[in-house]
Amino acid sequence: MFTAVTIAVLVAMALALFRAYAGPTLYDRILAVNVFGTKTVLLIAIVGFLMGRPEFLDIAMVYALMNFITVIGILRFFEYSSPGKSANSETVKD
Amino acid sequence: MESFVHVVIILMLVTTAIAIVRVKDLFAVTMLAGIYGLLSASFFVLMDAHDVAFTEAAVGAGISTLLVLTTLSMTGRFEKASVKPQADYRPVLALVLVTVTGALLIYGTQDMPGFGTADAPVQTHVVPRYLNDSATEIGIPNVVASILASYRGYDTFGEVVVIFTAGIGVLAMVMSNATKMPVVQTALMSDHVVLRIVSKMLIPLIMLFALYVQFHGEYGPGGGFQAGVIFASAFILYAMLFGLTAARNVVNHTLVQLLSALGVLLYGSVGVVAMINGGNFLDYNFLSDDPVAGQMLGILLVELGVGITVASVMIIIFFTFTARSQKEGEAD
Amino acid sequence: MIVHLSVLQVIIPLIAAPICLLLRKSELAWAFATLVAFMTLAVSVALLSQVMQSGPVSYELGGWEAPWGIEYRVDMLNAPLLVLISAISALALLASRTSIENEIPENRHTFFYIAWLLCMAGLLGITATGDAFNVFVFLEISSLATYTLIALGKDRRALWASFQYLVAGTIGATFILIGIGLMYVMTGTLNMADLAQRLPDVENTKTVFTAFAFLIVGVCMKLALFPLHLWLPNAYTFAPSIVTTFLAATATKVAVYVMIRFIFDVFGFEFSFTHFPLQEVLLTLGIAGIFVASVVAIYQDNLKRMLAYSSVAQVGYIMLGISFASQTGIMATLLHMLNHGLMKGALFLALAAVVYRMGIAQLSQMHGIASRMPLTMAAFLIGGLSLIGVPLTVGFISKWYLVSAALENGWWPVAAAILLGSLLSVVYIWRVIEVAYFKPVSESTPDVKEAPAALLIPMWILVLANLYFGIETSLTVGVSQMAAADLFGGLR
Amino acid sequence: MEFLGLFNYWVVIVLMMIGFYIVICSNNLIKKLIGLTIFQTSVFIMYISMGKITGGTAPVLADGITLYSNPLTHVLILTAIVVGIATTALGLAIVVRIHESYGTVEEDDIHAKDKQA
Amino acid sequence: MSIVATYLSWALLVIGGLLCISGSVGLLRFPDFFTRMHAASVTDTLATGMILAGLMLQAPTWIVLAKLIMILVFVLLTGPTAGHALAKAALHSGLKPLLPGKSGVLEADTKPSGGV
Repeated sequence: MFTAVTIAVLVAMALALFRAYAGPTLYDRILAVNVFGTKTVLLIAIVGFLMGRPEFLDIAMVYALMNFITVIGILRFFEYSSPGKSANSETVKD
Repeated sequence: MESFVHVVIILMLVTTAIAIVRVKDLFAVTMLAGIYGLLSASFFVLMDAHDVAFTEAAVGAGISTLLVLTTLSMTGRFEKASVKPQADYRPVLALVLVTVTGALLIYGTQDMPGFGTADAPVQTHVVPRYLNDSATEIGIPNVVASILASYRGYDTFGEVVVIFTAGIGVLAMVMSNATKMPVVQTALMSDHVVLRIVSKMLIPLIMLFALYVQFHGEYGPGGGFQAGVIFASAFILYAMLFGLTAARNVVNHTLVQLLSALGVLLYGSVGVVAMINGGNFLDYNFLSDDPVAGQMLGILLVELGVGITVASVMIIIFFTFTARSQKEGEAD
Repeated sequence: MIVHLSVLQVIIPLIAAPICLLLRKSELAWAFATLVAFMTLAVSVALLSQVMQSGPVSYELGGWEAPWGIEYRVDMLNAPLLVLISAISALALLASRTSIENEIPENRHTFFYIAWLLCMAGLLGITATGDAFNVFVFLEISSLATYTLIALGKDRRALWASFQYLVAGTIGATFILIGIGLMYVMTGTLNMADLAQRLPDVENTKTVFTAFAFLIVGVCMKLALFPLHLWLPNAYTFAPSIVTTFLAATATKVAVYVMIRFIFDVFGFEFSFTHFPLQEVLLTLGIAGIFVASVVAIYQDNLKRMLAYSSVAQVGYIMLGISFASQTGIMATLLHMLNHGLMKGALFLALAAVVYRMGIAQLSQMHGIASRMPLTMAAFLIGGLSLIGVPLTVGFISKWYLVSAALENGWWPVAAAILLGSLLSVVYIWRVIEVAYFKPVSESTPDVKEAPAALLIPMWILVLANLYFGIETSLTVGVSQMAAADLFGGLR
Repeated sequence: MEFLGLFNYWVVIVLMMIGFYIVICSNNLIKKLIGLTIFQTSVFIMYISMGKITGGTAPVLADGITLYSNPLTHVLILTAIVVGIATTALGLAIVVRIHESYGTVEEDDIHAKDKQA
Repeated sequence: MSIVATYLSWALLVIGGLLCISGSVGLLRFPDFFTRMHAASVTDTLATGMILAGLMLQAPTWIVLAKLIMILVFVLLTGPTAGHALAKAALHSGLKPLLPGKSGVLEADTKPSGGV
């Protein structure tokens, strides 16, 4: 059963990865990174059970934390730099 | 099942890496690099390397992404699209070089002991002592922590010094010449009310978590380095939401610098005290009458030293970068 | 305390660095750093004499015995190098306060001294350790500190040079890391002595072959062997002059030491020269390096860059010595490492004095400078003669042994190449002498005074060392001979 | 298992080489540094996979478990990760300064400006 | 562990897994940022909650349970917050959601002005 969930999470990760690669806007990428991070938290939690040593869930905590901080960081720097130089125009990616 | 996850993660790593090569938008590259960090951390969990996964998640996916982003906010977001014709030889040259190196490595893997075999030299020489005797010699269950802080404690001392060196380097290069901070800055994310409230709730939790990681390192994954990064991330979060000036009011710049030095000194002085008590450098057995108690004490102290230095250097690096980017923003 | 000498050597500067940060004031930091450097020098001299009297010293860090813990191991091979590093560092630090006055902004001086101490500690640590992974850690300490020191240079090109070095150096270090990993996977140990014991069992495997290749390439990146030298000229040219003095005299030597240690001690002579075409590779690259770099040096106007290329050429000589694969050859290499440290130290210090007074080191601005700065240029002259290999200087001694090692192997063309390389160095040194001594003072020559005593004293100490060890050779030659014998004594 | 082992190492080598390729080939200094990070991280992955035992578990001692993966590689890589982030931070600091004094972070632009000077 | 708890746990895990996939499919297939965001963040929070709850029912020790609860709390706090901040930032930057136009076809109400 853990297997099924693991596969589901992995599939979700792969899809998010594609979204992060494809964009097209910056916010899509940020969203994808965020989703990817949450899924990683889940993956770590499940893999802990799968491998029979679920007591190391602290790592999942760190993932969740870092995920949040990264998203805030991206937003923060993007908002800050957007009125500035080259960061304002998104060329639609080919 | 484990092998399946293993293969999938590895394939995702490759995909991410290839995507990084292809994408020109450096913000996207940074985010993909963050994903790469998360993926490799998941891989480390799968390989039973929880401590490493912990660190990689905090560093690869967290801190280094933030640092690159700060730099990008100063240098601009896009890689120059067109490569001049005369530079065209470079991809070919690089490809040749990379192929040769890779081929040599693949040649080298042929005689390596099979993946996961229990009778490989790596598992039969040196390591058994750590696994069998560390419980009696050091007295803590996390073998990684006992090797890190005691058996190979000197490497870790070097590691702390490396971090300290990086802090010094960043200060020496990027520190603004003016001692006073740039004038009042607009509170940057003032319109994100929800964000600010939630973060205010989170920051104490994060600090508590950092303390837990710091002092729980002997029993599970964690330790000074991870705790330091998490602790610093609380301050970084604060600085991002409430502005650098506010954050500087909480942690004074001079104080952080002193702390970064004190962490190294704490580590070093544990070693020197051991020397004065008649042992070798960093021989914790001499810290107390009972060797195991001495080891426990030594590990506690050096981990604390690591934590202090790492946290303060991370704060230094991040704050220095941010201050520089704001100064530059004004100059425009 | 006597048993702790080998570790004190490294931890004194290592612990002094954060203390410097606590001192904050740059004068205090300088005084303290210099004091520490001289203490380190004293320790390393004591260590050398201890090694000479009672053989190799081993020190178990943390009290854990060798393959489980980290071991410091000082023998005849690295003890003299430790003395060289701490001596050059102490002398250069003495001169540094004056020298960086004009080159580094005032508020960065404290960081400069801290980075210096860290760099020195890193180099000492690489040299003293007996653990392969510990080499990597201290390599990174010294490298990170070096990048910082170089980036502090006045010119903006210093930043670019530092970045190039950072990329090259990190690639090199990562290659070393790969090499160490592959060795580890085959043997299960990281201790050098233990590796040396366990590697022969697996020496026929492709993995060990690859490990060796990666280690050598990684180290060659660090020591700037000919085609991998591209980072070096810029780094030496644009770094603050006193930093160049220190780096040119020590940093590449430490990398050479690591190479010798791995070739002869860890992998063993047999493996290195029979399973691996090391001899051919080093011989070719060494000779190519000597000629290419010397010729390029002739065309440089900036003297720092000229000497930087000369350093690349000297690395070529050092590699030649290794490629002879004989006891005399390795002895010549060791001797040349020490001697080259002395002469490059003196030469770059003289240039530091020139830069201090003139702000630049362009040859075209130096017409008749010898009449304005006689002592400095005299030092440069003697250092240059030593570089060429004129009798009564240290350069002669090492070239002599190098040539005789070549002849011992019956390699006439190589011996001729060494002499030809020396002729090339005559050319580029002569250019300087001609301009400085025989050209009349022109109006483009800035009106400068002799360098201050703070620069002259360390400079002349090094110059006199060049002469002293060129005449009274028993110490250096004896030490190198013993070290070479040790390396070959371990032969299976 | 043998297939997985070779597959694992080979793919890790591919990863390393992608990182290495980015370092050499990229014109943008920040991307170079990111490539360096990928290169190093892949080496870490190689080390960690060397220490894995099939059926082993994390080296935190517990009752009833006898097979642990190699803790030494973990320690080494912990140190190496720290070294990696230190290098990245320092590299970025240099990039920031380069951007201030050259106005660009593209390698060939910097070369062009140096030639002018 | 009682049978009921086991079955409940499996059910939670399976539904969580399905939600995971459906959210990600939405992330991949939906036409613009805001719809993608909707798909991702709504299912994300629910899926995470369900999977973690499913795991909690199987937790062997109290400490594991406590950690899982901590993670859940953390994710529930940060996930929506990050999503909210993201949407707000996107909207402020001039990215406009696709709305049904006159023809009933989805189109941006103004041309993404400079966009992002």
